[in-house]
Amino acid sequence: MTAGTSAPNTAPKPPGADLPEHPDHLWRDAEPKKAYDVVIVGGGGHGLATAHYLAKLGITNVAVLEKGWLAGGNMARNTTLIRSNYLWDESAGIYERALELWEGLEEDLDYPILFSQRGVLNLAHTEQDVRDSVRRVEANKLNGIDAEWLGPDEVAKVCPIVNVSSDIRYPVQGATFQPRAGIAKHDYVAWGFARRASEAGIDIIQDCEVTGFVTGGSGADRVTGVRTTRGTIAAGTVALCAAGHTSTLLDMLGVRAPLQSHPLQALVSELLEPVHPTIVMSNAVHVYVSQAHKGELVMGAGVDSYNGYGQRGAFHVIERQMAAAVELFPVFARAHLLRSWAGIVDVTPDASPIIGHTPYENVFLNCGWGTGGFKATPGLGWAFADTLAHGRPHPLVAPFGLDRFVSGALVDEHGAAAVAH
Amino acid sequence: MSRVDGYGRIDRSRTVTVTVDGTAYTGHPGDTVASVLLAHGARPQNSSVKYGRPRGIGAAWTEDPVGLVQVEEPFPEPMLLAATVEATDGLVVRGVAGQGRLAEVPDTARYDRKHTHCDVLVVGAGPAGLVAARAAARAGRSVVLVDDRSAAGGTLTGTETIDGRPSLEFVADTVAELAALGVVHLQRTTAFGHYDDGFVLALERRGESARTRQRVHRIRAGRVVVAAGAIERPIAFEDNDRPGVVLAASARDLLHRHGVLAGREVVVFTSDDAAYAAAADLADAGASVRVLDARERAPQAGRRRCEERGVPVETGTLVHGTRGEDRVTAAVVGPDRREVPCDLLLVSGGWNPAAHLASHVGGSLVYDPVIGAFRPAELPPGVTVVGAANGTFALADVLREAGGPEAPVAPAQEWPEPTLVLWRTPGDPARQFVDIARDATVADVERAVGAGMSHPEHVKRYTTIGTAHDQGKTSGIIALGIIAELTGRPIQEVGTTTARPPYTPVAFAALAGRERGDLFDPVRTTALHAWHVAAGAEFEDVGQWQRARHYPRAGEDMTAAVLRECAAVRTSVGIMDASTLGKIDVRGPDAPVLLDRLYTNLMSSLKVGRVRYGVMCGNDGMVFDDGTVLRLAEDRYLVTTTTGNAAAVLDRMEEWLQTEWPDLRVRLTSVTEQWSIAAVAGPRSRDVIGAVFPGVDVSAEAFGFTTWQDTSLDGVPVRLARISFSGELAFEVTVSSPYAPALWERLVEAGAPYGITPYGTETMHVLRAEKGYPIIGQDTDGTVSPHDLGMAWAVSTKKDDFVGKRSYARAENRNPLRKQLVSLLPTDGATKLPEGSQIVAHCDDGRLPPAPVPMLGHVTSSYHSAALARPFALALVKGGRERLGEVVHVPVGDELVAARIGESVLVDPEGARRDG
Amino acid sequence: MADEMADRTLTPTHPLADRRRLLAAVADETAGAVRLELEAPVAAVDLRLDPRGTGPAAIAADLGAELPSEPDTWTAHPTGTALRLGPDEWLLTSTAARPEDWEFHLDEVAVAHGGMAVDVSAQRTSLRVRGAARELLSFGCALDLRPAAFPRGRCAQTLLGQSGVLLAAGLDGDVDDLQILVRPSFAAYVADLLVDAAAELVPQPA
Amino acid sequence: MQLITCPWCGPREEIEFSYGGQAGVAYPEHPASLTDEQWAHFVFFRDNPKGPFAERWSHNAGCRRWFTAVRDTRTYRFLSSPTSNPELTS
Repeated sequence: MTAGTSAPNTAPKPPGADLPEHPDHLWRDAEPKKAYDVVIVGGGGHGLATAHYLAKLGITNVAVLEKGWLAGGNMARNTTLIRSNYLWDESAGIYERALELWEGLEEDLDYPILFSQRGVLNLAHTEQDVRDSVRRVEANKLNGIDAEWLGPDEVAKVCPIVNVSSDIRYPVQGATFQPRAGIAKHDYVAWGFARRASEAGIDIIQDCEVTGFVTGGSGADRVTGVRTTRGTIAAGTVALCAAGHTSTLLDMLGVRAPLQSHPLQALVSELLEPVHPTIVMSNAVHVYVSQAHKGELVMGAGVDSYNGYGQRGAFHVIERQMAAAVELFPVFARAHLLRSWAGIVDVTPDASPIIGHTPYENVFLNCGWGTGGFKATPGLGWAFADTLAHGRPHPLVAPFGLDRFVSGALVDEHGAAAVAH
Repeated sequence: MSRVDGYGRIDRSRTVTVTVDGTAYTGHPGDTVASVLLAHGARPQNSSVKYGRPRGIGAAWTEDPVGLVQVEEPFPEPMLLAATVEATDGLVVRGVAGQGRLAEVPDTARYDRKHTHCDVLVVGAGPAGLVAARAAARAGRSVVLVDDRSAAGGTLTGTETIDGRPSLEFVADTVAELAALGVVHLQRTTAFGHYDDGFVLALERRGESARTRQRVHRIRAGRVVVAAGAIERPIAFEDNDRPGVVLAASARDLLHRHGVLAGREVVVFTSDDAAYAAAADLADAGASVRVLDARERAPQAGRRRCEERGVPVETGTLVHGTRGEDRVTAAVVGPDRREVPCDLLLVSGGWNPAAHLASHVGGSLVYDPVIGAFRPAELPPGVTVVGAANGTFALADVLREAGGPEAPVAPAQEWPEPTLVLWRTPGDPARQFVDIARDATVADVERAVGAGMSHPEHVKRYTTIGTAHDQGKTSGIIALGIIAELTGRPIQEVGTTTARPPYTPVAFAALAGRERGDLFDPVRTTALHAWHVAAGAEFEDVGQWQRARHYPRAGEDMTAAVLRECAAVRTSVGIMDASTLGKIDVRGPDAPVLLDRLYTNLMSSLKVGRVRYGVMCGNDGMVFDDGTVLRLAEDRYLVTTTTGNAAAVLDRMEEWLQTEWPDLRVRLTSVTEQWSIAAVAGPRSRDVIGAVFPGVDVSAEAFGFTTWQDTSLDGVPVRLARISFSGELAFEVTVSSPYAPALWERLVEAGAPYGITPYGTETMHVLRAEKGYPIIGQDTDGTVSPHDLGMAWAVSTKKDDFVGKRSYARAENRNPLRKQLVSLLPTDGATKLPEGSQIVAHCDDGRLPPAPVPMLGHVTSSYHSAALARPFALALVKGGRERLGEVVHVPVGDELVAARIGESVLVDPEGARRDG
Repeated sequence: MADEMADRTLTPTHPLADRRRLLAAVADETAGAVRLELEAPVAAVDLRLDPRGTGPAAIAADLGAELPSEPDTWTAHPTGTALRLGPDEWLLTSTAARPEDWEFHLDEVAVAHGGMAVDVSAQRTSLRVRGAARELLSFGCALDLRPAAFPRGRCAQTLLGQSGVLLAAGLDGDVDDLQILVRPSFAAYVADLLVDAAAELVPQPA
Repeated sequence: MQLITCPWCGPREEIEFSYGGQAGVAYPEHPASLTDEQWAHFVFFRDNPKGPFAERWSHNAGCRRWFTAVRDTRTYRFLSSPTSNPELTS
């Protein structure tokens, strides 16, 4: 760019502080048409990924409706961790499929999404942490997912700044390590999907909030259209990808789902020279931190206890996160909290998503990802597109149906899933 | 040297030496690193993040988008603004190229938190804040006043008059009055976050030599008055990032606070009146100054002041760019692009109210085209914004707005000229910097908009404008203005980006406060802890508790110690501290009803004097906790819980009682720490108890299994209960906690003849596992029902209902392939299966099939057994009880270890040993 | 209580015995600004009564002093104090009775009125902070402890750092002081927290 | 961090309270007579409104009493003065 070339005394750039250029065109801001084969409610990562993979299936008469600015919800607010080292087969299935897709996504989208596989450490601090960790590692291996159990010394080798000394409150007893885990630049991912979908002719419609649904006939079990702030849009199939706002949509349909929306806070530091080579998560000492491409430390704090749609949380949650960070990473003491924010996560009773049928035969649900939504983005988009195309849950998402709460066949990631995010 | 005599609030009698990029500079107390550098005509050697262009000092306070330094001494701290770092002797800093550096060693400085409550918190000690605080204090309110600069006064320089006196005299008098009125007045204290109900976080910088380096004040105020002033707005033109381009008011601030003249040959480019004061003051201080006013008409007063000082004023004149290498040497002016030599180019495009603290709590902003900035609109209850932060800029108006009935007066500004809202001047957009900190130009904004982005959040993310250390304090509004221009929409429609805490960066350690090291999380210990320590115990964390895990003797590792302790319990007698078990006194006529509803088994039928093991489930039917229940009287039970769940069980019981069954006449009291428990276990435990309590008939006949008796020792009440978690003859001895150490000593003394052996949790775990007793949380994970644990016997069929019962009728609970607790014996008789190992079907070829490999379950507990003289494990296995005798495989490292599934009870299945 | 103790050779141990010296040192370090003292254990019961019933009057008659009727307040009775913990809950202490007798006696009275008393003598241990007590606690307690907001006679269950505590204001009356009742297992943490915070009250060398 | 008004102890910091979710979800009279679906709705399904929400809170670090209050989930502001269990207040 000209300022660079024409700039006087151009000095060497600091490592990583610079980011790749974006394409000159991203997406078309479309006006809503009268009707679409598929209307996707929610222009976040999941909605856009679903649109992209629908296009790959040749389904392009599709609208993605976003009530605000594209990917401005949790997609813009998450901490971009990507991993697949989940305990249960059902979870491992969808997250591992997602990770495979992440590994080829830069090419698929022809977009520099800065996917960086730097590995994730899930620290264990108690005897029970160790048991749970070994259990998860062994399950991952048998599911073909890269995973290893590391002792404290090996943890220090992978991430030298972790305090593995035995004199801290909850000494590090070891960690699980998934080398293929990583991070990506969330906005770029969303824009990459949006650009592809837009290129394929899919309409991306911003500032278009859904205000209701049109159901066909009397007490019919079909939805024929979507009422929005920009008019009513006829829909062949409706896909709900509204994350924290899903309950609001379901209330319009008179459908209940076991969802609770909570604030989830995150924060970043200023730009720092590379100091943290991987991603570290700890349950007992609640820490979750990576160092992003520009050099900022990115941290996820805990979920605030109460329901909230305010996109802000309580400060004591941040303070506790800082205390934990300094406890585990003494060198962070004088890093600075630069900005904090919050998203709205939709949490389910078993900490697993809800995907699949609703009582309306042509309305499909995708929600309840809690803190796990970003990492699943391509996998969910791929499987959900297939679900919409065939009118039945793809095998990878089938275990996550709403009916599991009736049968009791939960996929309970509480006990064994490492710390959220 | 650009120090000017007679100016500045610095102590010229003393000097300090700061080293910047290897060069030592002298300054004075009261200086900042920025003022010291400018006093020497120097700048930090830093270059821009993307293009590596030189960067100087752009402003005198936190709004500076450039001027970053890395502190190296006394302790490394990344990314601070030279303008905000006070010059202290021995300070060593260097310029930064985009990224800061963290120390490699831990920070030993102290940080803390302090809670303060007040009626009124005033943020900002400028004219608005001072008079607002004074008014509140005079009205008898308790007031806290915080200000982020080193001294009160805000933008007041002393050239103004208030109540007919020089403004700084007014400031001094007011500060003194506030002190007299008992106002808590904190300088060097930045209110950085505002949360609900008047909760404001403020960081006090107490200095490197202070005992506590920084303190976070957690202030709870009845009313929050935001008087944080305004931030001067630059104007984008070509090469406006060049060192020597400075905000006009900042140059004035440097002169009056630090006695520094930032340049000798000064061009002031403005579209607003305020810059005329800077022009006049700098001229008075000896600079040759020229004013270029973008507006067609200059303000009369300002023009007069300039004429008096021989400062030429050109109106309708725009700066298009700059010339120079490492610093500006000329301004490029007008369409004919003539060059006006200068070593300092001051810019003023008007002012942006600093109402961030109001936005933190959801206060809305409205764009005001007259000032070309957003000002507060709807405010949450309890929040007031006054003065420049509210878009009120003229001193006289500010005082009136903030001061109430007793507001002081200042002369009104004569004939002001409206601000000309000007985001940029004509020129090459690729050289016009919007966010100098991020090297983002007007061209970048154009590209973003061209790429289809219309929302400011998109443009921000596309260009990274506003994401740097200054969070776009000066660049945000310009970006919005240019987006509006490019998209042809009014700014209000384009929208703004939300201000979020913190207002300025805050060190992690400051937020951690006192929660570091030993105080990070409480360590809970029992009354017997000192004894365990003296006995050389190794401890394990169980929740916040530290429990003795085992007592290794010289040369013993844990395995050896645990085998010895297990053998002692099985062959003679051992003693364990079980005090951490949760204990709840359940009292009242309806106590039996409550317990029948909460436990899966029947508690109402339990006879006084007896003990029963009980299981508690959630509504989902999954095991939540377990423990023993003693019936103390018809209307009284003592319930014990697992150590980790003590609080959760009481909470859940209270929740049921208070919110579902308030009609029940029952009350719950936690007595976890009231009573300490020593478990004496082993065939010789009867001898030990008999010796210590000669008055008690401890024979199996008189003192049967699962019964309890009250007795006393030297007049101290003691409760004995025959409960066994090891399968051996065992007694639990309960005493009021202060007496536990003495009682424990008696028991150990009495056990000496039998070699009584203290044992820890690890040994306890082995002993119970040999008996197939599960540990909740280890052998269960929230997905396990009592039936899965083989505890159908503990699930009453007599009761109509109890918490969780209904869930057992669900499809999944009838699934024959549910995981069930069984034992697992490695067929080699030697391998101790790692806890957590997964279990797969028997592989004839002894090799794993390719992934994904179906899993049958996992190992929940695994130990070496002294009694069995072999390793064994407990496991949850799909359809486990249908597979007894089957051989399965467990991957251990690269090996597949064969193991046989068996009944979960491995030692004394007929229970013959419990009576000794 | 002394005679009662006489026949006991089983000697009690104070939960903060090993912090005694540490706490005592604070007075000197802060040049007398604040003093931290361990208090001798007393008999204490958790009393539950229907506040609208006849129980409170009966207990009051027995104690010879009214129970506190206001939330979060305490009153004195001849041998100890009564702290109101909740709508139907009081903590009654006595320096005269043995814990087991204190429970037995009050329970007898309470049961007759549909209430109950449970011995919690060892469930809490007590620290007394004298002098700049309110400022010292402000380093770890979010409660408004200014005299106007938390005058003598007030008590409150709240958090001090990360530990639950029961605070009571001015039990002695003469000097300004706060009593901190805390679970024994958290007592060492609270003691360490206060000692650490007390460093903030150490006069700074000029 | 906001202040929550405990009906007994008055306004206290948010951290002193634990959240109990939707208020007024009664334990079924006869769970055995419910269908699996009805039971699932009682166990797992709760309202999740964007706006006023009647919730249960417990003043855990204080008097340990449960109470209900209406709060706006968008602003987090409490709309009603909390009401405690009549059985338990004087």
